[in-house]
Amino acid sequence: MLEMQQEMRKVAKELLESGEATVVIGWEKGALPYQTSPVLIRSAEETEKLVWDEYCQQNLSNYLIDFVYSDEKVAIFAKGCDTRAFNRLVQDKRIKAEQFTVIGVPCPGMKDRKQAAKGVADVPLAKACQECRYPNPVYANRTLGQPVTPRATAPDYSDVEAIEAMSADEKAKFWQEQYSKCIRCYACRNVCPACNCTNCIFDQSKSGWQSKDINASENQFYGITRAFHVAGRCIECGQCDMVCPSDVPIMLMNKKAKKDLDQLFGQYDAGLETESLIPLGRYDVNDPEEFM
Amino acid sequence: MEYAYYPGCSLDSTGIEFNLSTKAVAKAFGIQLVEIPDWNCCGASAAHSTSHWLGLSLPARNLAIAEAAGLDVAIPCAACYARSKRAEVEVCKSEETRAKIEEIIGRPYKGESKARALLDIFHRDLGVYTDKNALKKPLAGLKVVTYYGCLMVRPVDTGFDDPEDPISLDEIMTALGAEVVPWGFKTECCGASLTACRPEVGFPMTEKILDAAKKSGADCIVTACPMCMANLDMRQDQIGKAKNVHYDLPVYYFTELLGVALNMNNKELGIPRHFVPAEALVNKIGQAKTTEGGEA
Amino acid sequence: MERVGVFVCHCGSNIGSVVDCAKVAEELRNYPNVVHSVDYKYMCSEPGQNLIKEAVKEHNLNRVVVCSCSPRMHENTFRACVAQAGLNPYMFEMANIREHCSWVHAGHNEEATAKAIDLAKMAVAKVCKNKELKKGHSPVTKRALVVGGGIAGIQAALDIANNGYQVDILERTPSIGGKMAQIDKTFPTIDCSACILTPRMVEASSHPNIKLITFAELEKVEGYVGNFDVTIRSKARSVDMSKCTGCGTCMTKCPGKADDEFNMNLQKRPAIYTPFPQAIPNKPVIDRESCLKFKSRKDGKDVCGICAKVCPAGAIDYEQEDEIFVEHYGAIVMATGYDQFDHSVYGEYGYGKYPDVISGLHFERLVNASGPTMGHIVRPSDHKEPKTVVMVKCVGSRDPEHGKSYCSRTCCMYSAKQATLIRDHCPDTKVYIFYMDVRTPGKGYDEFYNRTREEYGVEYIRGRVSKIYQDGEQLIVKGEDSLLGRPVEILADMVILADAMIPQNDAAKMAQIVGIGYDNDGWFTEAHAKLGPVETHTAGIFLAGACQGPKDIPDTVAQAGAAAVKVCGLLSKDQLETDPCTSEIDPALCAGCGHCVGVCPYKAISLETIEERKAGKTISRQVAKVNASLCQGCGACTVTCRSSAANLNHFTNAQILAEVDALCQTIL
Amino acid sequence: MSNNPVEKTENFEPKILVFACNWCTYAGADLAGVSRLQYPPNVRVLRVPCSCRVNPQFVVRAFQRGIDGVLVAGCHPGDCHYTTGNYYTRRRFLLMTRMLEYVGIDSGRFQTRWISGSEGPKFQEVVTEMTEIIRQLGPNQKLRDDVTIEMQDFEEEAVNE
Amino acid sequence: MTLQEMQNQELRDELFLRSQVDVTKCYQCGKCTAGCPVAEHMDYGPRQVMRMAQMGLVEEAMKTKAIWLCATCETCSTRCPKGVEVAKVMETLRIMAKERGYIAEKNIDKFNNIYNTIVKSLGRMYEPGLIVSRNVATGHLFQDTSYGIPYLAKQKLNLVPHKPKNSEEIKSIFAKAAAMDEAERGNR
Repeated sequence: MLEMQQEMRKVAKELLESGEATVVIGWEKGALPYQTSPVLIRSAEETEKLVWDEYCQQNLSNYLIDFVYSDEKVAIFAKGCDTRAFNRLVQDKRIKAEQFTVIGVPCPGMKDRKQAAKGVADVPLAKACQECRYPNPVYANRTLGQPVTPRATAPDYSDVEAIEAMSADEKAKFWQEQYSKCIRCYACRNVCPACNCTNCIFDQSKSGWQSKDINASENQFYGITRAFHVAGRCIECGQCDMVCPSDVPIMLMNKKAKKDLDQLFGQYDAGLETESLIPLGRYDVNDPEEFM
Repeated sequence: MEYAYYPGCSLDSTGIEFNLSTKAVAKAFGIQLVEIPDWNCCGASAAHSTSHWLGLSLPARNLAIAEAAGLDVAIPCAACYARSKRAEVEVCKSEETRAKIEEIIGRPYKGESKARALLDIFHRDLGVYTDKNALKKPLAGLKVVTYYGCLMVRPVDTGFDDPEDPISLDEIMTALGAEVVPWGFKTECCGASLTACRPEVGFPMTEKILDAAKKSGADCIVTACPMCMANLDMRQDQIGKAKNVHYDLPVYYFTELLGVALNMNNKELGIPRHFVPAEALVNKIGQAKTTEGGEA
Repeated sequence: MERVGVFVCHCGSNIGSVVDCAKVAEELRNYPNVVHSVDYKYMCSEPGQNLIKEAVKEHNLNRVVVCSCSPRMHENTFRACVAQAGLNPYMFEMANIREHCSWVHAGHNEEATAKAIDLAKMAVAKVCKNKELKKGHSPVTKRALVVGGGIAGIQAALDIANNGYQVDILERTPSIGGKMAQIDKTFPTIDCSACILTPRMVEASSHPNIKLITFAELEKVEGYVGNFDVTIRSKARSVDMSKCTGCGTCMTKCPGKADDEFNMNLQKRPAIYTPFPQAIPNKPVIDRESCLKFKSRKDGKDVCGICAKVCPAGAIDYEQEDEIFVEHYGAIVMATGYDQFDHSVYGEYGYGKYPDVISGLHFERLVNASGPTMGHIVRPSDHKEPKTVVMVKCVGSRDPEHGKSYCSRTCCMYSAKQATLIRDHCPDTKVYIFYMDVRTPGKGYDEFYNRTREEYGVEYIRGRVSKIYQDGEQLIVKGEDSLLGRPVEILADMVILADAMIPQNDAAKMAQIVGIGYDNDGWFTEAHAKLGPVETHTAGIFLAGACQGPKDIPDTVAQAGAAAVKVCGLLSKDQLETDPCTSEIDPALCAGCGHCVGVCPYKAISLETIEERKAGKTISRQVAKVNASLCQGCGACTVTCRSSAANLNHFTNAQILAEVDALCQTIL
Repeated sequence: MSNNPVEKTENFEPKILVFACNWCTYAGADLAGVSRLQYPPNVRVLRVPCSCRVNPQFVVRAFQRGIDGVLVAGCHPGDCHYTTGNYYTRRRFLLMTRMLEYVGIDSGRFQTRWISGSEGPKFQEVVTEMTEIIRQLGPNQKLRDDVTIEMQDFEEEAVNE
Repeated sequence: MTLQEMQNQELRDELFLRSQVDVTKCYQCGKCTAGCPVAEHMDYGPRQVMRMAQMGLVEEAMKTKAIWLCATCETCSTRCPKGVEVAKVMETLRIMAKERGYIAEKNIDKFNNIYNTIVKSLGRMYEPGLIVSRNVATGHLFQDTSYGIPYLAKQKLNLVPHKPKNSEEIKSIFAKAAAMDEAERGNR
């Protein structure tokens, strides 16, 4: 990884010195060993701040939204999931691909920083990374290093299936328990590349969609609605799980939606390209018919 | 190709030619027929007339035995086929029916072993008509009417061929080199179930078929049903005499004509056992061909 | 401040005998925002409506709820009433306590009353969120398109043209005329079909307001009522219409041969042809499938070309190509007609293989003086006059297992007509008709049927035919005389099957192109079975003739006239009011993702660039915008829109949520 | 338990919300009325122009507020007044039905059905059947904003086990 | 007697339950009778039997000869425009009639009985036994016996009956099936 880190610093420096970029988005080390956070590098000297370690999980693409109306020339480092997020934003017309320089970085998988924070000795990979099928950039202007072999070839739905196997009452209890922990901080939404609306309905107090009450019912309305909104659009980066302060298993909802959509309407992995319509934005007259 | 073989009662006695020719021809084409051990009568046509459950259970037992052996069942007799197919279809249609039948026969039967008409097997599985080379003695010059009888292709949901204008037998005959003469009685009922108890009803039905066959100009009738055979062959003379007509219409099982085309000997196929003399017509076939060949 | 008036209708005893209307009114009186609540015998009556108008004044109401019948029945009535009272007509809601309550819960008065209260509360909750809406306006293109040039299309076009409007007839075959041109005589008057049709064809072709677009296909319909953009493909005729004089020399010299569709394939026609002698336009087309020149071109050769050589006008143009153009219309009449059921699905009738088992339309050509046999009734097989003819009715009709479940309506009469024609032409020929029922509802129809039996000696046998088979040169028809209760067999020389009327085989596709509904059989669906028989659910598109369901000529002509009146009514307006219940997108909320653009069936949503101040800078960004004239108000976009920027007027998120909440509030 | 508003009662009568499209199902329900086809008085019809107007969030909201069952009904696919609306409905609710069951809504409480304007008898049949299913299931307790006791019940049971 | 008095709803229900055929769908077109090979010998054609069933005159239908003469060729079921399985109704009526002792065609019934008896005891058909027993039972002593000698000569009749290995199994099938029928009848 150190080698890659050197390469990244070198590339960033070149870009900034040549004027090809005026700002480079990457990661820098935080206060604690398991903290690595996004950083904006604007000068060649600063490039030494850039790091590439096993805690660079945070998805950087969302930061591009802030530069849409800026004159700055932006370059961004992007893992597989960052590039899927990039495509997600392009497809949702939040950014234009040609405005940015994407430097792809094949990703060996990032560690679970929540586990690390708990002081676990042998920190495992983050769940999303364990199940990652696209560690290599799916879109990039240039890619550093050699592609890595994906850790998984097929989605792992064992966790979803475990819930599906429960009785209705057990399911209700499980989710009520989970969502009663939710404090509606919206961190999951803020970090999500699919949740890229300029005005989220949960910020529209007058829309009537939801009260400000924080209880399991209202929180679940939020959870189900968000799962529905990102259904077929989620790029499976797992950021939501990672940022949730209450450990609500948010991906467990998102994965359920993906599993069902794939099963019902054919497999569709979001963010691999930007042309095809999202599953809920199209139909097929021969879709499964269960409602006769 | 391997099938469980259900000859049925007729093929043990009055329909012995069907049995002989089936076995001979099957062997020649490499079809293995494993006779169902200790098979029982399918009950046609009395059982289903008396009891709904008996009508389904008797054939189900045979199917269950075949299912245990993992085989589909080849059934030459149209009546046996119709009853067996009915049992299979009913079992597949309803869990409840299946449970009841399994209880009655005391064996599991999931409907996995399928009742297959021998005609269908020869037509579809074997595709005999595509293999012209196998024919040692094509039936050139033989004019036949194909008679499927009423039970073979009905009702639609169980059938393998068109219920109004079936073609499987026609295609086999055409492939054998025979000329299939069109007529309107392919699937008309010959009244076999009535000739025994109500001859005054059954005989006219048979008579109509014989009349039509004669009128069509065919040399003979080809069938796949031992009941039809018994009726059209055995009673032909009696019916003819009553109205002073000499029909002279040999009736063959399609398996017999297959055997003839393979140049098997008549005795092996059972042809000398017919009531209406049937040897002369098939003997002529070969000779005609040789003569033609000689002239050329 | 919302001031709602609630009016509960008894509808005589229709509602009142089950729902305690007084209690509903009383219960609602205490509901938030309700300032006035009464019950009355007949709200839709004039005194009932006056009650609303007076209450609006007296109680200063700004919103009205009527609890009565289905809004599909009286919503417009009450909207007009509310408007007369000085309110915006959209400040009104209806609670359906008749069709959805009293009529379906007879005897459960208590529960029905509770339900009526719920429904009323939902309506009040909704009406409180209603906004004043104004109908929009759109211009009208004063020109109509009639799709299909049969008698329905010709009649509709003539009626529209005679009222002073421009109208185009689009016909896919080389000539107008349709099925009626193929028919010999018409029942019950035995008029010569061609004699009454061809003058209308000529009138249509020479009318200054009518333009014929023949040998052309409808490709695409865009736009909306008053403003349709129709894409038409004019197929290559290979004959220059401006040069051709219609002399017909080419047709006599053409060596190409094809089945003559007009004569039901009973004879051959040349590859360059007009479908029939009185065709309009009477200028031929080349059928490229059977033309020797075009066929040889496929093999890289280029032979024949006789027609070009013999044409005195030099009109033959082998290089012509299909032409695609767009025309603008204010209204469209669909008059695409029907097709004949193919009886070859019936194995018991010989799978269409017996040459002497023919269809009714075949017979029309056989008996027609300008048909292939010069009007001599002969059997197709050996051209001998049949001595016994059997006719079978309901072939494909009333047969849900093998054909169509409906009655084709015309067969009883045309079979009777054909029977009399046979008896007229061949007095020695016996005619038997197998029927299940004789259905003759029409002026002079039953009398005609009785004459067929009594004066013409045609023998009717009640029963469906089970089998027809060839017996030598003849046919045996097996049926039951169910009135005698015994099976019968008839030795026939010819059998005529009265094949069902079925929709054109591409009717469903056509319906999808123009955006109208069709039923399970493929007939186009009218807006209302009784009260909107020529309208469709798509404004500006009307139906005429058999494309809507089996019909005889008089009914077809009547419906064509009705459709024409609707068209004229529409075209007489300079502007159309548009329904304000359309979608609207709040640009402030819209993120411009464009997913709504893809789901809109009317292409009513597009992305447009707006300028905005953001962080002290003027920026431009894209947002979705609805064209209210195109939007039909389905609401697909509202669900696609994650940020609820898209909302459907009169069915807003807030309105629906209010209804849901109002209903659930009554749960303990 | 005393403040639990949805204790199962002997004579439980469910309340069911029906989202009906204006052109087919609403008309079908009208036809049921005109034909005097009787069905249980448990359903309340909410008229929407097209089934594709029904936001799945409405359904969740109804369950939150204590509804016992929700039916979304529209034209048969292919017959949509707006040509394509119900194809989207079908996609959305194929997913949403599964999601709702995933969070514990009992199977059968939420249904989507196609009922045309001519299918008055079908409307009757569907709502009768649905009422019966939900009557068997008892009052809905899932997702409700006024029910919080349920969880303790489970925990108590868990302890008892 | 009025029509109402003749109509029997219970029997109508039993017929439906056991045949699973909805006879109300029949619209009396007569295509069944028209195609029936035996119709001309029947006292009532299949259409008329269907009408009886439809009108609840099941008792009368059970007394017809038609239900016995039906050869179960299923031509009627195949061609019925309304998808009514006429042959199944005939068969069910025949079973119901026998249970109630309505035997309009004694010889056919006797034949069936003998047939079933032979199958019950031997597991298979024994044709000489069938012919002889039938002739004895029907009083036509020499019917078809003229075929016996040629049959034997052609080695087409097996004079030695089949010896079943599991005769108890077949007997049990007969017993259980009969019980099952009885249970259905008892359901009324």
